[in-house]
Amino acid sequence: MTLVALGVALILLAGLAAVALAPRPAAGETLFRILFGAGCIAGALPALSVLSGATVPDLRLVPVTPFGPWVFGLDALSAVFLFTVLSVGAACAYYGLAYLAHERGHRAVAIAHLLLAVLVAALALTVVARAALPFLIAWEVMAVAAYLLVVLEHERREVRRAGMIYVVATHVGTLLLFALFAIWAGGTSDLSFSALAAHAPFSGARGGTILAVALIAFGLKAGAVPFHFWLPEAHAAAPAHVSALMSGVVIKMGIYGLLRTLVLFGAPPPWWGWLVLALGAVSGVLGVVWALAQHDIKRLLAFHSVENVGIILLGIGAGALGIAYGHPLIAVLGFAGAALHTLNHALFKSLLFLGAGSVIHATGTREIDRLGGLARRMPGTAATFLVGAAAIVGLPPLNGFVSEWVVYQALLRGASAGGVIQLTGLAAVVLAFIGALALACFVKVVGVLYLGTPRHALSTEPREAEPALIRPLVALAAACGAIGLVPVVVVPSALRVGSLVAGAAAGGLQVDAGAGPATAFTVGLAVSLLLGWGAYAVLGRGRERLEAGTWSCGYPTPTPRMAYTASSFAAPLLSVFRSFTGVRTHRSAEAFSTHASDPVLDGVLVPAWRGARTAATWVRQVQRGGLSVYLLLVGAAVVVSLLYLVVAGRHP
Amino acid sequence: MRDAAQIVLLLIVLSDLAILGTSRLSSCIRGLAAQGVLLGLLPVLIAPQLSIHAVSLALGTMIVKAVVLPWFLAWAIREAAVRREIEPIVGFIASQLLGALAVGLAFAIASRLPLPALPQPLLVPVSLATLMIGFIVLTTRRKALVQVVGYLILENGIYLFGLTQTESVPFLIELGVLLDVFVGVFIMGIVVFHINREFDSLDATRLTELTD
Amino acid sequence: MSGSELIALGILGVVAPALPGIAGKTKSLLTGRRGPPVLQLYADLRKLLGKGAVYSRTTTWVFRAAPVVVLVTLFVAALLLPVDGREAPARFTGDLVAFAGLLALGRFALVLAGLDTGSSFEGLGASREVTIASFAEPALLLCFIALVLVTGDLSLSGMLGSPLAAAWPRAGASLSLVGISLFVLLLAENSRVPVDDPATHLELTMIHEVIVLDHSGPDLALILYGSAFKLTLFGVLVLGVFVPRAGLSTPAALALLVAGLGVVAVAVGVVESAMARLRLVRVPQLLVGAGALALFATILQLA
Amino acid sequence: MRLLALWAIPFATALVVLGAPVFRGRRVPVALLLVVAGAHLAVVASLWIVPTVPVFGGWLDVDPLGLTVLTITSVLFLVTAIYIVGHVRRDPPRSGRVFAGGLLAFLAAATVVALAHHLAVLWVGMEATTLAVAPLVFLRRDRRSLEATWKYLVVSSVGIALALLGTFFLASAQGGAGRPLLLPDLIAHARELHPAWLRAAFLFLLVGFGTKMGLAPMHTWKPDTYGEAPSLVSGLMAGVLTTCAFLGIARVTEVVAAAGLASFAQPVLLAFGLLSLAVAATFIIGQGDVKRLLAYSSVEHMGLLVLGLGLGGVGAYGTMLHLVNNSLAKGWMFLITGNIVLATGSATAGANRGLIRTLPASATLLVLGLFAVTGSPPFGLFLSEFTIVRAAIDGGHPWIAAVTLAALAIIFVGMAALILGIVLGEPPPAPTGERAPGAVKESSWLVVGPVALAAIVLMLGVYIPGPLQEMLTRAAMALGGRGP
Repeated sequence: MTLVALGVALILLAGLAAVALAPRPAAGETLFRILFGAGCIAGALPALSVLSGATVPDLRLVPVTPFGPWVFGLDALSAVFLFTVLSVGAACAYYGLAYLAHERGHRAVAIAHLLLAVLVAALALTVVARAALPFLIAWEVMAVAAYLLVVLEHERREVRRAGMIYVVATHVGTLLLFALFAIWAGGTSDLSFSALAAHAPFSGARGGTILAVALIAFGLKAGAVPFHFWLPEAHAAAPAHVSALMSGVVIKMGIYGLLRTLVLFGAPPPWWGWLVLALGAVSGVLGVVWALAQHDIKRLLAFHSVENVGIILLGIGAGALGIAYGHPLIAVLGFAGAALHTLNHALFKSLLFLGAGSVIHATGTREIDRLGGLARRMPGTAATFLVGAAAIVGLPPLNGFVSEWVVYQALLRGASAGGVIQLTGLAAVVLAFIGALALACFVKVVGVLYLGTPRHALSTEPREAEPALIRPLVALAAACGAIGLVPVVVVPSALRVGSLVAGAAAGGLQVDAGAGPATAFTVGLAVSLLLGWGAYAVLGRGRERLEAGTWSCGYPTPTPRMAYTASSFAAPLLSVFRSFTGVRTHRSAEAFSTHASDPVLDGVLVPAWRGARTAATWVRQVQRGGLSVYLLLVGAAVVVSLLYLVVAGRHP
Repeated sequence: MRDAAQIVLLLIVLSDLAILGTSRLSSCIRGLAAQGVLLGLLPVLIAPQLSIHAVSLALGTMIVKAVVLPWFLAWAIREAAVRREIEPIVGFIASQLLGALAVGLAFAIASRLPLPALPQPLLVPVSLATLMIGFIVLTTRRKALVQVVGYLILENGIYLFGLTQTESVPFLIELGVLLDVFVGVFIMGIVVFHINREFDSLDATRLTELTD
Repeated sequence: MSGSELIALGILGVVAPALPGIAGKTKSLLTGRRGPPVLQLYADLRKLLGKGAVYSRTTTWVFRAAPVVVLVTLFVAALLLPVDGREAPARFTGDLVAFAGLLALGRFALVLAGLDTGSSFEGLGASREVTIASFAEPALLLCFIALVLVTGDLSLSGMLGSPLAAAWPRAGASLSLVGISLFVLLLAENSRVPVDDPATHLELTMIHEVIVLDHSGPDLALILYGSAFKLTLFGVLVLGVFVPRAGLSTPAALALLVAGLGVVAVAVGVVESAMARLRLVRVPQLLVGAGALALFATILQLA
Repeated sequence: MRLLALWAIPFATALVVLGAPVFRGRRVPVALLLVVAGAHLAVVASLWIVPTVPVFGGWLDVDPLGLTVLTITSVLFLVTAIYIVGHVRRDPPRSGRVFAGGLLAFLAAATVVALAHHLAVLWVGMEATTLAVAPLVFLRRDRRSLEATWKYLVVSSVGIALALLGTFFLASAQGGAGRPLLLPDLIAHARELHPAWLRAAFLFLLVGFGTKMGLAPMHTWKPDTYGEAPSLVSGLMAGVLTTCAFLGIARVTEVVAAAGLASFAQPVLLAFGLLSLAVAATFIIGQGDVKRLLAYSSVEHMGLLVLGLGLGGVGAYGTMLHLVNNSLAKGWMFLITGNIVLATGSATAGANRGLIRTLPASATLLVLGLFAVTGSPPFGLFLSEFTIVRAAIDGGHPWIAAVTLAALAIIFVGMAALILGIVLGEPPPAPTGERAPGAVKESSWLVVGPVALAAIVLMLGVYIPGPLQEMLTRAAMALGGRGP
């Protein structure tokens, strides 16, 4: 635990160093790099040891505020999230240094680095906090730091709007957390998690309320449909490395919250499991469908975060149902899958966002329909992005496949178990659907961004990103590959997390998800792919190979404008879903385009807010400055209280 | 002495109604002064026996409520050189009816109140009536100056109620209360004066710039 | 892995190119034409392997890698199937997910290769391919779930191996439904009529063919062989459901395998001669229908 | 002795300043202000360490409630005095002696209120605070400030008059029980008080002092006054005046609680609290002027105070904690707003944009303040608001908790929309001849005070010093509640 504390301290120190040495950026950023890296390592080591089965003692601070001691602890659940935070956080921080470097002139870049350090530190503290107050504090600091990073480019109107939506959403979430802890703790004065856990199990509506509030509050943070409305806005508005961190890690705090709630709460009722499962299915499908409709690369990636949160929720839902219906195996597998997919998604989603950042950096546009053929210009970025895409689609032998495979196991075991829980089989089908759609979407992204020819002439000739921007990508891609290659190493840790969350229900049950043979499979696949490629190269040697233009079926040579655009690519799929996703298509003589509007934000929230404003302005007639009105209001107060006096006098 | 006190109290109610009815600033202020005198008499009249406390209180009240404040307000009118008519939001007849209603209400309420043994049974109803009439004047008159008068009448009503507690409220504090009232009205007067300078009228209903 | 499995895989590899031929021949005969010889594909492959290749200037390594990836994924997928009807060379819990994942990986590579050429025709084909796949994959999983429910086993070897044979008596209805929907998926995944017409010559109507327009020489050979092999794999799936061979002796099982594959190919040919190609917008409905069959099979097994 | 000095020194100084001819004109005796403020704080600090004896036959005394209010007053006044040093350099007031005299008189009056244990004395002090502030509101002498002053004077005079009536009711409730209107005796003999009169007294004191506090629906003067008064005066009003007014309500609540009539008081307090929250939420939406915005936010926080009082239990502790936090936060925000007004001439959304570029320090403090005032962790208000919400749920009023949280959410939206709107973005292009954006110099005098307040508020969110904790707990118990 002390190591973690040291790590957090070092990270904060790094941020301060960057600001302190702002006049001499080079020195400051070097120091930042060193301290930040050291901090992440210091924090990640205990996390890894805990994941491999070790235990570390809690850290208790003497109560300095009301409501019990401040406790910090590191169990398997915290550990997996802490590791996620620090590994991805480091990658994003390093990328950010290079990414913001060219803005040094006209922006307080050092402040941005400080904020990022604060954000990472707050994230780390959020997952190790073991009492309501430190948790809430870390939670809010995280949210506010993230907000300030989102509005880094606040000259742009849409950035301010996105920031506003985000900050409101997250503040509402915080208020709901107030309610959550208040309901949970009742009148007791000790709000440390261990004390909260002691309240469970709950009788009557209280437990249900707690779980419902938790689902909304943490769902808001996680961006599950219908609480996703803030997410694409904010993630698109932020600078690349911030988007990566938010999409990869920050929203995962909602997942952490849900899992932690389950740990403390014990067995949830079935309806909650089904609700989470349903939310997961809806988020997964709608997330990817909306993503298909996007042309802004960052918005597209953001919607894929909604999709992946959906997959994670499928795992959590299966786990909750496993507990509720007394199938410990399903519970452990579900939670394990959720935890593992959280880590994996953090890795490949940040990889994709950073890659997108490099592309935007190089081309100056986020419109994928304008781009193309970047694989020749930016081979490194393209290759790493391709790995990320394959991973997020869940293709073997990459990490996305491993976690989805565990989730599938939970769902399929549910299907093959007896009773109502068999309906989880349908969730497995939904998961397959999500996977296939995600494949379609990322084929579109990779194909349109990196392959083929540019759709439009770009103002500047795109050049490969500098090494400092590529190194983080390579590291993340390597991580994706490693986890995908050796499930036998990571799955047991995930299962440890799973049985922790399943808690008493698991009852020390030893789960074997078959990671060993699976490893044989993944490694075998990787090896045979390499062998195949090698054989192909060897046999291909010495053959004559000609270069020519693309065969265009007899039509004159294809112009860039003729190349298939993302909109056209996604059109057939969208035509199936248009009915219920708010996707509109515009056909004009020479161009075809689709436009997606968010049903929740544009359909519900914004109109509601407008209505509230009109109502308020109407009520404001009172404050028109008439002194008599003011006085009459005072008089009215007197009269009413006198009436109350009479009434209360009657019935003392 | 009791009936004397009763007469005084009734006179106070009359002065209230008179102020409600008058249409001229000057007579309105005269009514106020008269009320001040009557208020000054009361402590002596209701006191069980003539005490320094009662007398000095009477003197203080007279000085402040019957002399200084009316004089000050009159001065303000002269300085402001405004039209001497009161422009009511609610007409005179109507406001007098309101006043009558208030008196009735006051007696009704007072009759229900669990009153301790009082030197003067009329004290409470009259004070309530005065209070309400003061409030009426405050809310139904346009001229800032008349609003000050209304505030003073309201204050008088409370003062009347205070007389039920003379033995429990030390003289020092009575004095403090009087001083506060005095300073309050003084500041109000200054503000009224400036209002008139700024807006060339005492019409407080013009003060509606500050809105949402 | 035992000998029989290896032999079975070998047989699979050898007979694969014959299946499209058989299907085509059946179609021709039923429509009163002579049609190309059954073994035509072998000849084509030999010819193509002997040639050099032409590459578009816009293509990258993605384009070259695609054929290899396609073929390798299919081979590995074959390792997961109990081709001889008993036991797959490789099995693990939930390997059915891996099977689907491998098909997806192959598709990913192929479609990207198509987009790599930058031709709008191949983009069009790619778009159609992924659209159809988005509906085929859930249907496939539904079939697998039905089999899981029937056999209570989470690995392909179990689902298509000995437990299945035991299950026929009590779950015949479900199994036949699953078999039918698997056959529909076979048609869809291998772009046969009514989803796609392998014999068409109008690029605008193609799906699979148009994606590989720019592949030539050995690359094209690999791709053609790959698609034939994929057809064979699905044939094995269908066979596995309809003709459980767990109890039989190795030679009998293998004989049945070959014969069965032939039958499947003929069936494909019959369908192609009997039906016309569906409009593209109808294809998802066809696949949803297949899924519905499997779902029905699943429901029969619930509780 | 110290109790005498506490209010006598500022009072005497005020008289001197008002009387002395040297202070005619615009010169402000800042040194004098600083010295008095410092001395006042020093004496107050000594009260924390060394207890004292009541004076004037128990009229003035120190108890946890009073000491809390007194400390808030003293700290806020000192910070304001420091701020004034920088402020008068940029924008000297019309009349230096009215300015300084008014401030000092206000300090004296507030001190009397905080110390008063005789309810009539309390009333006198309260009225004095009202009057002492009036000239300060009126300082600019233009139409708008005139209107503001007039409304403020009339409405709060009426309110305070009602409070006087309530005080007399209390006296008649007391009859002969104990020394008249002396708090200790009232509490000691609470059970002998006439319940009907006590109820009436409570209601009239609540409405009367509630008017000064700015509880809805008696809040109407607040936005107009805070909007027009100089920011630092608004800060003192929102920070100190309201606190004093609340003390008045707290005093009578003590008596009522001691008399076992809490069940009578609770619904009224809850009603006023919820109404204030609702009104604040309604009027904050789409508000375009930071000062009016803060005024409504003040209404909200007053609502929270009486809400906690009404909920009782741990809510009373929450109220005491919130009393401290709210005053400091309000002072902080109003002083920062003052900086903005100094720089751009107004604090409206129309006149301001991109302050983060032109006034980095103030803008940063403003944004932090936004989160502090809306009760975000780790600022102190988070702790107190969280406590009040807990009290609501613990007391079996889940709906009150729900309404409160909803109001807080709406209020956050309104405040964030305005404050973030003026802080972010590109500064408007400077009209020719004026200083270009970014040229505005932020004097450290103008920033150090708010920073100090911010630091305290932040500290109170993560660390409550032992003595303060004990003091607040005892105060909460006096109000019929309990510690956390």
